[in-house]
Amino acid sequence: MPQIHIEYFAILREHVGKNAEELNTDATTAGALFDELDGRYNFPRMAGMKVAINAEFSDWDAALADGDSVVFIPPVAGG
Amino acid sequence: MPQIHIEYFAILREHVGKNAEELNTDATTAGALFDELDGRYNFPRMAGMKVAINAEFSDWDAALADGDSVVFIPPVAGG
Amino acid sequence: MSGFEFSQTAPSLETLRLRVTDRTAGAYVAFEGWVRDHNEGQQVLRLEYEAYEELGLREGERIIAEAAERYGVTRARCLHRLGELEIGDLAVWVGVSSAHRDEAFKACRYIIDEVKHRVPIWKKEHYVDGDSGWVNCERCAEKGSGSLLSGSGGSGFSRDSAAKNRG
Amino acid sequence: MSGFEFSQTAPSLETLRLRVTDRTAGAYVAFEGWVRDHNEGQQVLRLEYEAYEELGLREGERIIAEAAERYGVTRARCLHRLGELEIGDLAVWVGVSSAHRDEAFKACRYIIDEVKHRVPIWKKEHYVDGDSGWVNCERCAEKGSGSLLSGSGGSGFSRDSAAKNRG
Repeated sequence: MPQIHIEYFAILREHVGKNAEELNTDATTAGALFDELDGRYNFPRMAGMKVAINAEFSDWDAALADGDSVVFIPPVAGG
Repeated sequence: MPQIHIEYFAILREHVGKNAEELNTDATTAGALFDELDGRYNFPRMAGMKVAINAEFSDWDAALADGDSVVFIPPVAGG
Repeated sequence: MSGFEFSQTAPSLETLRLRVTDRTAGAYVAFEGWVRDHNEGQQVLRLEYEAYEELGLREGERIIAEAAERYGVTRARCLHRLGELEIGDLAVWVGVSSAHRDEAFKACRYIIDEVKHRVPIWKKEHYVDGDSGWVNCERCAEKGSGSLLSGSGGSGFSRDSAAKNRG
Repeated sequence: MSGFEFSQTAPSLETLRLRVTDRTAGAYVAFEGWVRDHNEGQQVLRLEYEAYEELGLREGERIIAEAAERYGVTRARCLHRLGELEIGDLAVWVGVSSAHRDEAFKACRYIIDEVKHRVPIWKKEHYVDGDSGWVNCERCAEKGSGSLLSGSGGSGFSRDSAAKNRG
């Protein structure tokens, strides 16, 4: 199974209780990976979540490859 | 004849060669006073000149009274 | 030269300003976001900023480049604080210089608007009453399961809300 | 408290900024006008500002008050330099603080636009080629009799142009 590196920030980091993890997964898209992890962690509900793959914003249906780094991005609040 | 105090700034001050003067005049409006002084000094040509009486912007046909202070205001260029 | 940066410490405003000065520039517009003592009806005590820095720097640089291209400004920069901030502290600074003022105002506004929407920065507010919350995330959570950090599923986003952002 | 002031000397930007800080303000927008090295195709060496200060202060205060009322900002101030300035010097500064950024941007823009149009300040530019001229006055004069300081009458403004401003 492909191995994916996942980093957590802000509300997700606090909820999951860690900054990052490695996951061997059958999920073939970012959205499927999210659903898998949501099943495990029961993420807090929020609208407007985005996702980045290898430090670039990405679509939820973008394909994942072995070694990819994925970050789920809760609604931002800079400034 | 009413005595009017006139102050000159910027291009008019340089043209007239003084900061201020007292003038006894029959001019009854700011516009008439300007024309009288233009006849004497031949002011440089410019559009958009304004006038202030007693440190407030005024109409050119505003009446003058003895002791008034008048300033002709060339186009401004602050900033 | 980097146009966008994060800083864990309070920057020198004079140093920031000097980075956008230029002999050909006649106008300078700066925006500063300050930590204010209230937000959405709550009394704020202090706050924390956290960023996904690698993506944040890339996105910040893109925003600066977009502003420079759209408005033809001379120089433009942005700095965003990270870490713990108190009331009155500078949270974000944008500085733009240009030949004339119209483009400096527009570019400065563009940069701060885009930074707030696009750069992955999160703000956790700590309130006078002892409560705290992640701005934007909290409001969304309230509409869902009611519990900020333990959505009970069903009414929240996961599949549905995530789907909104796909494509 | 005075919101508009003239200064014969270079001000401290930090002092100016501190005058508009406020715990309730989350946004700060500043505009600075700098002496740039060119204007209308001429290489500028230095310049002088002169003001009709009594009227200028009144008009400046009115502009600040208008901006505060229109946009509901927290604090707003403006300082304009007078006297001799070199390239890069600060000519005018506007600082506005408010709860949110939209009103701070709008009020800051309003103040500088109105100051430039309404406050009786004049600028004399000294050029690299040795020439000099009063900005705006010079351009108008060129359209008239052709000589900057000795309009020969007839084609210039006096009665006609003055009439435009009546009423």
